[in-house]
Amino acid sequence: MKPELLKRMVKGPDGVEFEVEPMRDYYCDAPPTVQHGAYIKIVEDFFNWARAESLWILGFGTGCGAIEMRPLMTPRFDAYRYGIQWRPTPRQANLLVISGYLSTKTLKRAIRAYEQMQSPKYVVGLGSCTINGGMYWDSYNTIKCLDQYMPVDLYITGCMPRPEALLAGFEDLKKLIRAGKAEGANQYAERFDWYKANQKQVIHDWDMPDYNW
Amino acid sequence: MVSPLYLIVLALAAAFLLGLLNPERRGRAYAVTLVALAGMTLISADWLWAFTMEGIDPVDVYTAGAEPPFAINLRMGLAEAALTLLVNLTGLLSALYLKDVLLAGGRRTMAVLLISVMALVGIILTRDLFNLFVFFELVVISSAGLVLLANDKDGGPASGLSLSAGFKYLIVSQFISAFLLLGIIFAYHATGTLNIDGMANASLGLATGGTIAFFLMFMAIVAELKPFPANGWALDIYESAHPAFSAIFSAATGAAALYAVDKLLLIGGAEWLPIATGIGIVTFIAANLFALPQTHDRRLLGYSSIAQTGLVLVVLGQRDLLGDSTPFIAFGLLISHAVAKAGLFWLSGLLKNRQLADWAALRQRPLLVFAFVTFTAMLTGLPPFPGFYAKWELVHQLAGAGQFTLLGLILLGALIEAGYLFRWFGYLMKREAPVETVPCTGHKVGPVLVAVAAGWALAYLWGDLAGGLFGRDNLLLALPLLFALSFLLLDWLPAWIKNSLAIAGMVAFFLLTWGEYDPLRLIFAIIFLIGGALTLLASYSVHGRRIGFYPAAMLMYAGMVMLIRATTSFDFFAAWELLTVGSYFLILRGKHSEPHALSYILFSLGGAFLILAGFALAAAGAPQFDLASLAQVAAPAAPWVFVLLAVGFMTKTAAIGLHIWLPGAHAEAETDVSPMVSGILLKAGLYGMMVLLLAMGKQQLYGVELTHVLLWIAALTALIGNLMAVFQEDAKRLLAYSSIGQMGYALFGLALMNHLGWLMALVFVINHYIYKSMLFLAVGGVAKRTGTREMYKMGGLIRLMPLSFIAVLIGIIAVSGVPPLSGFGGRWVFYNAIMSAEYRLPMVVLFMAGPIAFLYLFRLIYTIFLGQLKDELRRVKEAPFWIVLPQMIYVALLLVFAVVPGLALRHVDAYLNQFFPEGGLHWGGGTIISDYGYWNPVAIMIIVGVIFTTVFALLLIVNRKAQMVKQFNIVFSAERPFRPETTHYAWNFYAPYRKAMGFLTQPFVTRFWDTLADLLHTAGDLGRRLYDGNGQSYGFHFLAFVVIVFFVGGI
Amino acid sequence: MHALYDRLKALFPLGELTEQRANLAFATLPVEYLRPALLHLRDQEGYTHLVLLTAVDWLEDGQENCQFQLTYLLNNRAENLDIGLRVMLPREGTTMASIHDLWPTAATYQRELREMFGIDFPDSPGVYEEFILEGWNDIPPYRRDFDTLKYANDSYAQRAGRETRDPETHMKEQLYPGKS
Amino acid sequence: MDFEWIKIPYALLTLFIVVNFGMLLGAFIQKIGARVGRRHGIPIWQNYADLIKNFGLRTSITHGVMFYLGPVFRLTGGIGLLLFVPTIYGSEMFSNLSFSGDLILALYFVFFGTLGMALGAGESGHPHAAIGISRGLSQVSMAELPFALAVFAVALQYQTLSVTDIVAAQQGGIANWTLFTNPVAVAAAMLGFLGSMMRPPFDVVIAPQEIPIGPPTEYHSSYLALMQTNRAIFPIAKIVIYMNLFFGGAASWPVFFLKVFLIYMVSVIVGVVFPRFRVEQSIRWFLVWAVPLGVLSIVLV
Repeated sequence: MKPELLKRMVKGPDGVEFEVEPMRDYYCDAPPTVQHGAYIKIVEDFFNWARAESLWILGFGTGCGAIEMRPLMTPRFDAYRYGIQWRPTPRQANLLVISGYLSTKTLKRAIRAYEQMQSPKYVVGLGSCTINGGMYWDSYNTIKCLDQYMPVDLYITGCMPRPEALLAGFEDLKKLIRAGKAEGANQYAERFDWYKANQKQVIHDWDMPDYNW
Repeated sequence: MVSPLYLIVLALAAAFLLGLLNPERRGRAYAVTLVALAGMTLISADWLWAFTMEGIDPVDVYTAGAEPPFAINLRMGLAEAALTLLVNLTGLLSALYLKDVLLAGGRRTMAVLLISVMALVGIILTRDLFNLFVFFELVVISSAGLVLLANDKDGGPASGLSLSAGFKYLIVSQFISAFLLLGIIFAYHATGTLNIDGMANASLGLATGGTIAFFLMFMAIVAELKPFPANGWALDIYESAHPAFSAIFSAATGAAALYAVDKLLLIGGAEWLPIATGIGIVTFIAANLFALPQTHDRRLLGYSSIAQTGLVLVVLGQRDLLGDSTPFIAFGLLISHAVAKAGLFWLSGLLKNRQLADWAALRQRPLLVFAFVTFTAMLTGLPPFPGFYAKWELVHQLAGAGQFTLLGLILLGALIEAGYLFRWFGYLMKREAPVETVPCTGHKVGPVLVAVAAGWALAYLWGDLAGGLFGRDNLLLALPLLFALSFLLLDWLPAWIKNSLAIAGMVAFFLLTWGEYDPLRLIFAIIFLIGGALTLLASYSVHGRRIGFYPAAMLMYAGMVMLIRATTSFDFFAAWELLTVGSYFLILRGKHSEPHALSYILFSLGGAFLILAGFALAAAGAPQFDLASLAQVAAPAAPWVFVLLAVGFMTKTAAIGLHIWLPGAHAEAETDVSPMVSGILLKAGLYGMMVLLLAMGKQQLYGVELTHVLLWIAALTALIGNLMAVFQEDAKRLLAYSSIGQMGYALFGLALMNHLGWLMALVFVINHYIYKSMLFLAVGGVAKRTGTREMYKMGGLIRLMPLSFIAVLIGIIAVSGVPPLSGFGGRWVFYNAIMSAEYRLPMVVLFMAGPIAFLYLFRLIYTIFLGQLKDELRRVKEAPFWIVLPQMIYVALLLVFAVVPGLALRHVDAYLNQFFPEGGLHWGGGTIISDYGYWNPVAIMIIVGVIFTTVFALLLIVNRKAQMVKQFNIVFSAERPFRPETTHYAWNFYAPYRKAMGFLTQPFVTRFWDTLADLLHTAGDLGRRLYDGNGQSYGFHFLAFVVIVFFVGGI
Repeated sequence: MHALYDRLKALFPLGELTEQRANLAFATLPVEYLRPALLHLRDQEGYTHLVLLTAVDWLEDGQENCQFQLTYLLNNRAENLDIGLRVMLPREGTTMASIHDLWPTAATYQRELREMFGIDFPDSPGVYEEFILEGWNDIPPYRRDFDTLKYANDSYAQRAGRETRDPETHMKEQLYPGKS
Repeated sequence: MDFEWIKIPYALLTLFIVVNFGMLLGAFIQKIGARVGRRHGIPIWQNYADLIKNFGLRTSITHGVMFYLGPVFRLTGGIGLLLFVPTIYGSEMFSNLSFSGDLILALYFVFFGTLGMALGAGESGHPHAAIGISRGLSQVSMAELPFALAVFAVALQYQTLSVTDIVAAQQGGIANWTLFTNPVAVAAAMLGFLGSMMRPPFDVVIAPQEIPIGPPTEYHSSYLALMQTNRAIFPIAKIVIYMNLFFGGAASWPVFFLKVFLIYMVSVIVGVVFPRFRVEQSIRWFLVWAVPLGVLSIVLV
């Protein structure tokens, strides 16, 4: 545990000492819950259509695959025409693209970013490394199997997959969303303990609350 | 009637009697001395009673039973009676004070004291020149003896310092005696008489050698007044002698010598008056200047004594101009000086150490602090003491006669004097007090208290006299002032009782008088009285007795009430001074407010002197005038009157250039004082401006429209005030600078000189009172809880102090002028007002200032209440109930004023029609219509409310399940925040803005005033080096003085 | 390069010169001469820039007690010359004197070396803080005795069904089927 | 000029039209930008999808009361601003709620939403939010100045503060527009306009690469949806003021749509040409170029 997260005694302006426990006082400790869709199916379908047509990707390049996302914004591929945009903050993004290999150190950040996104939210694994470690299959610090740690809706294979493959993947994701099958966030909430156990198994210096709101 | 001769006889007899007594029976000798002095005091008092109450004529006593040329005659008149009473009383009290010394020194010391007092009485009574000389010699010898015999070591052997001082005194006295004797010989030769009246009749000046004879005599007697630069010896005496003796030396000797000069001037006639004036004013200025860098208390008092004597000499020198009022003025100044100086010297005897800062020890004794305050007020000529009346009269007469240079110099000197006296008072109140206690023996404190009582009695007497002379009511009988002073007597009560009394008193006074005000004044009356009472609610949060708070606060409120009730210039000015002094004491109460309170009182007094000069100029010789008749001031003087008064009032509204006192004063004041001095006190200056502008309207000076200049000043004030506020880290300082900006707006409205401009100023007056009081209270409450005023050390307090947050939120919305709160009313009126303004360019500056307010307002609320909560502040509680309660009332008031501004403004709008018939508002239903636009506050409030509620409801429905998170649950580029301190973006919040606009916030004004103060100090310090402590150089100074007067005076 | 080597040789007991390129050469010297040699190069010879400080684990070489090789690569900007000074250190309980006072950037390299090889540089600022790894709980991963495959298999869930092929044979198979 | 109940449905109608127009206009302008870059750009209905999606998100968090209320303030500010100004000249139906105040009300109500939003973003506790607000307020303090001066000049020119009267004075031909009768004021105002539209070169407030979108960093889900709605209304409400003051107002909806579009395009064209200014640079730019024009305009009137 980092020193700034340890319990400490502080003295208030009135001279009274009291304890501050950062993990309790500074972070919300509520677990995630399963969120149901709208009561009426047609409304939920409508929302799913909107969700599919408005994919906001978190601008977080976790590995080498990030370089393949950039061309999507250019005139050649122009992902915007498919309702895909990049957002700089996880709060406003719905889609986390794990672009390539994911070191354990980055995994911690990726988990944090994923948890800070609002549901429904989607994860796309990009390239072989996210699937089985790829060329890093024997590396001491990259994870081999992304879906152990967060619910992946879709993998796009290749090392690296080209932008066209990404576009195709996103189109497939849209189909999943429209069909109401992209419920990764709920899956994460349901199997929260399992995911956490997996995460904590590889992240040895766990220095954050279990769920990052 | 006992013959005045007995005054001398009694002293002589007692002195002889002492010689006969057994030297060991010291107690008995002391009793004889006291009886003799008491007897002399009684005789003088008896005479004074007879002159004042029974109105008898002056009496001449012929010693040898023959008429003057052949014998010595003594005269007892009103002046003599008063002066001998002063001398004898000082002697008696000093003798009491000197009890230990006299008992230790034995009968010889007592005899010398008696002789000294007797000689002073003789100087006053005698009408014979040679006799005068003899008495002077006696004074010199006895004084030197006293200096040697009675030093501050309580009866021990004379210290080296006082020994050398006494010796130097003797050296210089020989010069003086030689001059006097030579002069008398020549004069006798020229006129054949030694009698003063005889010589006056014989027109000495016309006789051969008469001029030189008089010159020699005059120089000698004037030298006894310790004029600059021939006064080094006197300072050494003040510094080293026993304080009780210094009291005599300053109060009694000074008075006697002045009277001697007065008598001598009878001989010299009118042609010598300018010389006396010149010597006097140079001495007054120089001595005050030299006193400025002093740190030794008695030496400072010495300088001050010399200065005061110089001032009286100026008055004597202007007797041809002042005429019948000379005694009133001269005595007013002299008596103030004598009583205060004697009192201060006696006080200094109670303290062990001689540095000014050591006087902090007095703080343990509130009564002695009160004594100090009384004496300081007497010396600086504050109401209701005699010096105030005298100064008023003097300035009016001088201005009436066109003596502007002299007037300016007198006021300058007085300001410097106030500077060092108040600085001293600041030390007394604020410096670290030594551990030792102040010994409070009865015989030492007694005289001090008598002096205090005398001071207040004289205040009453002079009020009465002035009332008789000029048909005024006695200031001391004014109800508000009496109410304020009564808190001095009630100061032993617990604070909450006094607070209730104060609130009840203010509300009651308002209820009694509210029918008497016109709508304009009514607004101010409500703010001062009801608003003041409201602010006082916050004072319930302070426990204990809170000594000194209520007299000061009530004095300020009394002054403000008297200000709006004043109809004559005199009442107005007196009220102005009272509120200034009261607020000064209030401001000084803050923990670190010493320098700020000092700069406040200096700027305020400087401003007050300008107002005084302005009134004097406008009065054109009359003792006072109706404020309304300011309008009739004739052309050449009028613009100058305008300038003087306007600058004077602007020191209170803190217009740019005169604003540097405000931030510190407001920020360092106590929590409940800040709203008083910001929300309420500033309005006094605006009220002054209103009175001035209503009466005088537009004035032109050298073809420049003065209201146009005001517009620029006001606009720049608004800009700089706002801009400075942006860069403050200290929340209260931020608010203080914001006040400067807001006052700029109000002043701008007034200077527009049209109907809506004035209405806008009033809207600002009301709004600023409400929201600035509220904000200061809220921020003060937060500062109280968090123990800091630095905003960046706070943060995230919204959940812990929700009510304070609401107050600040409402406050900043109102200040920024965003609809639907009341600030918008001000902006709307402003835009309508400038539509018909004659000048457009100043608006540019004001427009620039407007949006800047958003910067500091957001910073205020964000850095305190939003953002990240710090470790140490996690358990902070909401501000105390009594601080929150008035805030909530203010919130309600703001909302009410926002929805129905007509409640307050309608009547004022109608009232303004008589001054500005054009451009009034039309109040139709909810809509307010001007010539250019319209505005419906009710509709705005409802529409905004409905939209807000609807949107809010929508959000609530959609977002009902929102998860409440804690402060570190933020997206942090996928990292986590380190600590709240590193996550709260607050310090130097507007760094990029500083890059762009910071050049405008260079402290030019502060630098200017600092340089000025430095210059004065340096000048004083350089001049002081004249006094090198060498007896020879003192002798040389005297000769130089004579030569200078000889050539400069053109004799 | 040889001139420099000769000058240095006169002062320090240098090993033989390995010339990589015309302007890049390496030489080994005993640990105790490293600091004076670096100082000399920096102050007298104009090698003012520390290009890198890195380590090689010569575990497989089997030299007794002398299995970490540190390379201090210096650059002479004016003449475009690089020289690498090498020292050999024992593998167990390795400590080395810090040179962060000569080049402040060295502190960063040393932090990395401590984390990845376990070479200790006492006194180097922040040397015990985590640098790249977070919460590492095994022997330093760049040491040759660290079995990365075993570690990966122990720590991470491997996806079942993964096949490993030799790239060369696999590509031949793919591109020229049946010809191998 | 008094309240009647019928004004409420009329106002809602205006609101409806403007919201939709704003959504489409926003997308259309983005599309233009894309075409300049030879892209297809977003579908024209993209903003609707985004809005519905944000309303349809299932979770949200809140940092506190002010955070919750921030977007409410924001949207209230936008709707209020729109409704306080008459939209269509000469139409009683679309004069909205302008009976409650004149031009000054509109000018100051602009800040209502900004202030509330700043407070909400402030409570999120995110330093980027505070930095963004610090930049935004700094910049706006100078960008508003030329506009305020121009407004003053125009008010002086027509001797009224009523928007309707100002528009009325510009009727009867294009030559009567303030644009031609007082070009200096219009120039000053349009320079100020650039500064208030949050487009390059004056978009350092939200600087996406540097302080991820600044103030709204923490906003999401329905909060963001409210802000998007405001994003559709607010620029148009602001442009309506410009249109009424300087460009002769609009007497019918087609004219309205055209003029709003053209005025909007001014900032778009400038935006695609110029790179981003730092705060102090933009303040200096306004001080040197726009403010003197504003001063000149009030001197000349």
